Amino acid sequence: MSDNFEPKILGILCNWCSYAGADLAGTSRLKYPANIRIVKVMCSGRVEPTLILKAFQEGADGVLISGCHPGDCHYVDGNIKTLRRTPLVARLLTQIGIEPERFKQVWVSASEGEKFGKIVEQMVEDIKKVGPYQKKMGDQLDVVMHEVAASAKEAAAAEEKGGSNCGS
Amino acid sequence: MAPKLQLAIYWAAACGGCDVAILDTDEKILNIAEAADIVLWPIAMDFKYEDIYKMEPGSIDVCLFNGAIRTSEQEELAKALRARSKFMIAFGACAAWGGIPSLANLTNREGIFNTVYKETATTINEEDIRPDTNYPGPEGELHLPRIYDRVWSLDQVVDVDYYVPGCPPTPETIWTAILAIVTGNLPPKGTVIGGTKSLCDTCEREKTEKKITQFKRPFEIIADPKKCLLEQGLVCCGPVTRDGCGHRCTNNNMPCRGCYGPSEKVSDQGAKLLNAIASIMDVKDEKSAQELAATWEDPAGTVYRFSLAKSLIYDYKKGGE
Amino acid sequence: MSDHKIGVYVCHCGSNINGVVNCAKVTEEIGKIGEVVVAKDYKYMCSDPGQEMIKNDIKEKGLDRVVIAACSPRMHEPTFRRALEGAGLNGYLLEMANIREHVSWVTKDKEEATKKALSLVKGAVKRVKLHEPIEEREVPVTNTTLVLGGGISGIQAALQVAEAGHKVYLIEQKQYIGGNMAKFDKTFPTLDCAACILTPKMVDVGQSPNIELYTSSEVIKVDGYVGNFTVTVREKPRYINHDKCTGCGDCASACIMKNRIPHEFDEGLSKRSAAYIPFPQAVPLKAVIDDGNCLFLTRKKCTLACVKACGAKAINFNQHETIHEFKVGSIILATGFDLFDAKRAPQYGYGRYANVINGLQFERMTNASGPTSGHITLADGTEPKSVAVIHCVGSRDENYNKYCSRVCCMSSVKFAHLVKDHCDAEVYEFYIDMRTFGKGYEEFYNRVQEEGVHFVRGKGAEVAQIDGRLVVIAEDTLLGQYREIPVDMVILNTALEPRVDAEKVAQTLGISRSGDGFFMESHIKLDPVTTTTDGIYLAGCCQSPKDIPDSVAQGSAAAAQSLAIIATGKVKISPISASIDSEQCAGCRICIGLCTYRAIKLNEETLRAEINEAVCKGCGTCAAGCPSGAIRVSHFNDDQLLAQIEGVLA
Amino acid sequence: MVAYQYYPGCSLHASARDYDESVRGVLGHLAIKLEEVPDWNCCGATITPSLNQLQSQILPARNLALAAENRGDLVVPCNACYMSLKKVQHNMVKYKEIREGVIDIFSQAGLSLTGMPEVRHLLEMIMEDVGLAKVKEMVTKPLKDLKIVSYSGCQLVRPLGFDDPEDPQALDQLMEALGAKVLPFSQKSHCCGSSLMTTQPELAFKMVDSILEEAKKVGAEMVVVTCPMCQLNLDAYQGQINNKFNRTGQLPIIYFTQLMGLAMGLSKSQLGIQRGIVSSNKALEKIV
Amino acid sequence: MFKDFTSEIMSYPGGEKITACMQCGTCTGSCPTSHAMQYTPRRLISLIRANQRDTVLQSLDIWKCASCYSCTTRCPRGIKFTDIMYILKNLAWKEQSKMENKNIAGFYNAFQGLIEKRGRMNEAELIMKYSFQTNPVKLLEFAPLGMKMLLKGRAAFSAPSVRNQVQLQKIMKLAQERGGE
Repeated sequence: MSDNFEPKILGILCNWCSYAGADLAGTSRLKYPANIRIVKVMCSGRVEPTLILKAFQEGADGVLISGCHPGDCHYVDGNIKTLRRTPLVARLLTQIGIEPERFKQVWVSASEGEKFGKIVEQMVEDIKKVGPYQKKMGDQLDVVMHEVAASAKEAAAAEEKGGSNCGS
Repeated sequence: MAPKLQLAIYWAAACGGCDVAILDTDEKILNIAEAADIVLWPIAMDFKYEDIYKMEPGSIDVCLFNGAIRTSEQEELAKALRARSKFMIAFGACAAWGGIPSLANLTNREGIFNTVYKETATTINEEDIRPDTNYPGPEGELHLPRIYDRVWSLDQVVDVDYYVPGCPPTPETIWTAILAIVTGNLPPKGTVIGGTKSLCDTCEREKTEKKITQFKRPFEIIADPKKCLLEQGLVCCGPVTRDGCGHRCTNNNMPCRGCYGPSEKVSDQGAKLLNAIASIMDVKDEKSAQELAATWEDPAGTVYRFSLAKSLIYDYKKGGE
Repeated sequence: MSDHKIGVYVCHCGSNINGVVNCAKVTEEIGKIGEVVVAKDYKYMCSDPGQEMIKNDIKEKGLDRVVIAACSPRMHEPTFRRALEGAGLNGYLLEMANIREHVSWVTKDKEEATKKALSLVKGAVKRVKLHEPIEEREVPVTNTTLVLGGGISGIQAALQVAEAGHKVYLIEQKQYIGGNMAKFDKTFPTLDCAACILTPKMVDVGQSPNIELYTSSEVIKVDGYVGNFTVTVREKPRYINHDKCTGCGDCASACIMKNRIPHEFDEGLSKRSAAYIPFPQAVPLKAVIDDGNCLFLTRKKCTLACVKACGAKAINFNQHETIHEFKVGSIILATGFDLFDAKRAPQYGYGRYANVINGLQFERMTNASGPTSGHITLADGTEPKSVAVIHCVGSRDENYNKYCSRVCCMSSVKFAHLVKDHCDAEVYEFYIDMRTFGKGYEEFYNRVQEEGVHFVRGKGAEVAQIDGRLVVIAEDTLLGQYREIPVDMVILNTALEPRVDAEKVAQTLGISRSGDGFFMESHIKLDPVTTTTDGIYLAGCCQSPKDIPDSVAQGSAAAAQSLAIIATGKVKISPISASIDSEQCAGCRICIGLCTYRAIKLNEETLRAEINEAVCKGCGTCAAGCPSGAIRVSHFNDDQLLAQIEGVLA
Repeated sequence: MVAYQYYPGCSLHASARDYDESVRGVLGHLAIKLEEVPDWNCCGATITPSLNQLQSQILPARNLALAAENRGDLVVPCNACYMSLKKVQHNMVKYKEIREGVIDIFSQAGLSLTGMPEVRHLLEMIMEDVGLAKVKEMVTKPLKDLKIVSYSGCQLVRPLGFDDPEDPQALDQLMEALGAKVLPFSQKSHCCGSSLMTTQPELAFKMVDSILEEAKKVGAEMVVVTCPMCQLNLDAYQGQINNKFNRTGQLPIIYFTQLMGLAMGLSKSQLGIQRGIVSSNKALEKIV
Repeated sequence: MFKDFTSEIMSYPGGEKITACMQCGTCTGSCPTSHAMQYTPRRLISLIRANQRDTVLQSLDIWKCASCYSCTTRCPRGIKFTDIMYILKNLAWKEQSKMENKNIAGFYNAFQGLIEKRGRMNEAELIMKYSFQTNPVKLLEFAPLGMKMLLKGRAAFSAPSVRNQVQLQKIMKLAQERGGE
């Protein structure tokens, strides 16, 4: 793993608890790695796998979802839906080839600034062990083959030679 | 008489089911034959590559392209036919979303070769011989298509005009497509021939309260034909799948498997379905959520059975950003 | 889609942001993005000139979208929304990038911080393009208020709202109001007698036409939102008919359980009967029957001496709990504190040695209507010759509560004075720091010093019993010597802790608690009385330990907040809510079970789900669960979030 | 037959032979097999930590390395050994410097720390695994109205002990289960002076004196201990202490396992009761 | 090599929280031998923080710690003062050439000598070695107790030792060198 690899992590935080917790880490001037980019949602129940897969499609190396502790949800039980979804979402991601270290769902309350900083630190460390996320675009050879056969001109040239070689 | 429709039908990483489906239009096949000249149909008529390369650009009116893109040959043919067809139609789930072949994206070329040429018990392959793109045969240098690292859907390789969903598409869907082309009143580009809503809209099964206490596989229970299958613990892809198939499966007491692809507003069929089903699991704490989730045998395989290639993390243009 | 005209403003926030994030560079980079027509950085965006700059740009340059990279939206989003509206632009066409709390304050490396800030602003720009104007939703405000907790701050809040002419429901868990203050004898620094200053207020509560007092009651459910709460309250039976009972106390003297049940009000120093009057100045001054100890209620066999003794025939054993539902505009939490149980620190001998008591027990002892009618006595009835007061028992301590309970220093000095006053004993006070923070407090401390109290600067480490005498072991840190000081009585000034049911109350009301377990305010410095849930306010020790003046001040402040929304008659509520596109909804009913507010119903004719946008709170859980993608949440729909994700990862 | 790994510690082979005898007697009676850790070494108690921190971690760590993997928990009868073994496990998790130091040194001496057993004091094992119900069941001769105070000592409960550091309850409950009358005692977990008794006796005498005086004052006939160091300090110097502080009367200091043995019908000699310096015969007349 | 005595103490496991001390004196109040100390535990911390290294390391008080962990348990700031006392003794033992109190030095040398060689301890042998190292008359003081222990069978004269002395001596030497840097 190249040692200066700095993972890009998307954090989706619920407004009432985790976003406020991250704010508290700020007001307490706690330092934690700058790898995480935070997006706010009103409740962790608003998060769905489409947002997570989009993050990986855009090249994120990890996604962190954080909501209120069960029982503290501002919308009574929005986070209970998150709690139901997480095991299945985690399994889906693993099945489609995303290492477990790249996805974490945690509970951070508005008073747990320090805990939030530690979670980010730990996640950056774990992802560094696993390395950068490889976009699922097939290996380079596939791309080369594509250029070779791509241009219509190319196909036409094959025609003059009276027969194509269908493949390099 | 108006010049006959020049119709090409090609099959890439496919099972031939779509071609057979075209015959399923029974007597309507005659109308098709009457309305169109089939200029290319590898399953039915022999052809050589030169025959395709001789065709003038645009000489094919409609190309019904079924099957996903797995090898370089399939990519080349897709590009060649695209260059020569006015309308390119992704015919069937494989061409449209990668279909069942794209489940191979759960692994890669090396994984597949290891399984096929090394690990299976009956394989003896000391020199670890693997397929390669050229082979110095007695007749001279032989070229074989390269097997790509992943499976692509048709629209990830070439520009596609219409999509005919289904595995295979039903005769009605095929006939609707052909009619639209023949009569010339074509829907806007990119339309998926079928309904816009999910199957639940037209499903007569009785719906009460969506709550899952246990995941079941189709062979584990005899479902009550009157009641919603999802409410009986069967993973039915109906809520996220576009209608238009005439409920072939649910009318035969089997849960929908999603072959008509995502409904209009859904960008990632698997992700949406998984989240919907997980949300109605009847659990309140983390431990029981884990336990219940574990009873669902193969989430990815079920929710992405026909559309893994179009899952967001695979949805790229081949070779492009 | 026609191009947008986006204005991006990067705030320095003095040096808070610009000290770490290179605001100029971020501004320059973001200016290069298409559709960004204005990109400026400025020292204080939230200041008037800052806001003026935005307004002018909107007017002159025709901006239709604004991104402000500054502090947390939880801090100044309302401010900047008002600025946009001031310039005629809908307040929701704004997106804030949090580059202070989430970037500059938490990142050391400047280069990394600038890179992170830039990506957050890019995300904000991509998101703001997809923002749609949203009209603030205004709802009428019910002009009633619910005050939970009848201690001094609850009483103050209730009286103030009532005197302004509005109805108050005062809900008190115990059988009487007055809270912990009712137990005190004197108060510092003026040595006013607690009863003299509290009783009139309690009587006012009892007699106020606008206050409905419910004792022995607790809130079990809260629905609705600011201006339109529905609060369900369970009132436990008192088995006494309030209208008939005259508060004469005959039932108490007749009861066969007389002097057998430890009296909570006297902190266990006296015994009472099952039917009893809490204390002489109690409001309501009515008897109550303790269903935990009354023989008739527990084992159905008793001579019912109380019924015979009650002239007013007020006792009614088949009273049962009643459930009330109140429609209120706002809720004021004033639930007070519990004392730290000194048994959790066995080294102080509380509960093992007779004459080791806590602060409230001493208060009861010095109270004229208390168990010892004001005499400070040892267990054997004699007067102590020497008394020790130990500060910080359970406070400022990693093993128990890290925080300082603020009031114990002054109450300890008061105890010392009272001991000197009542029985002229030697008094030793063991303290770490003497915190005399209030008006007149230092002067009071000075006066008590001159009364000859020994102030030992060193925390009491242990209370032992040597040769039958209590000994306080501590280090006199100013002497640097280990000392063992024999005394007759030890008063432990224990920490003020959150109520034992604080977690349940917080969850019932949907508010969060800070690390120390007290209810969490919106902002610890600028907004200590409101919570992040609009319409729910805090007052007194339930927010953190404080003395009576501060509790009263917060009671008034909370009352002012309630009166403010009552006065305006309407209040803006979060306009964010979900809506269903019936064209796309297939009636699969998955969303219906997901809404805890039951805002989604199935339309029987169309067999489509429909959302009642007035009830919907905008959490978005249904949108994430809808398999057809038919549900859209305003301001948090898929396109906006996906765009922001794309932007922050670019 | 339940088996535990057993770390006796140096004193149980010499000055605390009676403790060793009573431990083997009682546990044998309870059908519990003890497998002594092969080639165990001294834990360094409070002496080695005063001289070299790393050495003070090496000594107990070697015993943990020698203890077999998954052969059951490691039971320790002496408070000081129990604390040093638990402390090294705790330190190796908490402090990287110690973890690496010990592992590096052990690698050069063929010792490996994978699969360390859980360290438990003998009293902890009896209370949690055997349980009070089983103990009551095995009592044939209850110690009727034998008035005792229970002295857990300091390192059993601090800093990582299994009971309340200020007011431990386990020993009280066990003695009540045996039928003894447990008197209130505030110095249950005060210190007996340990090695100060040898180097600076005047300090240790004062500590032992305040413990014995409170025991006498509350009317105890015996002091029950769980550690050989405490037993020796309380038992062996009562004469000198009485002279120094002109006190009268002496109190027998007895191991909790000895009283358990008596209550379960074992003989005094089996339990080494006569080895106590201050004789306990008079106090035990009522029982045996 | 350390900025000051405080950061030196903080560099050792157990010393990390010393700067949190608010000088409340609970440690002294909880310490069973602080009555006999010129520099009470609290005062030692303030001396450390005042950088008076020699005063601390040469004081006899650090050797009066019975290691009962009462100060560690009760410290409101969570400072592990017992571990700090051990650190101070380690430094004093390593650096102080002469130690006024013969008793203490003699006892620790005797104990350490036996442990480093044979890995196990026999009290009787320890007392004898300790007496020879300090002053033989001590043997007479211990004699009565020794006799009683002998009569009660609580004194063994075997020289107990671990079997694998080589291994033990090696690891103790390695620890000595490693600890010594």
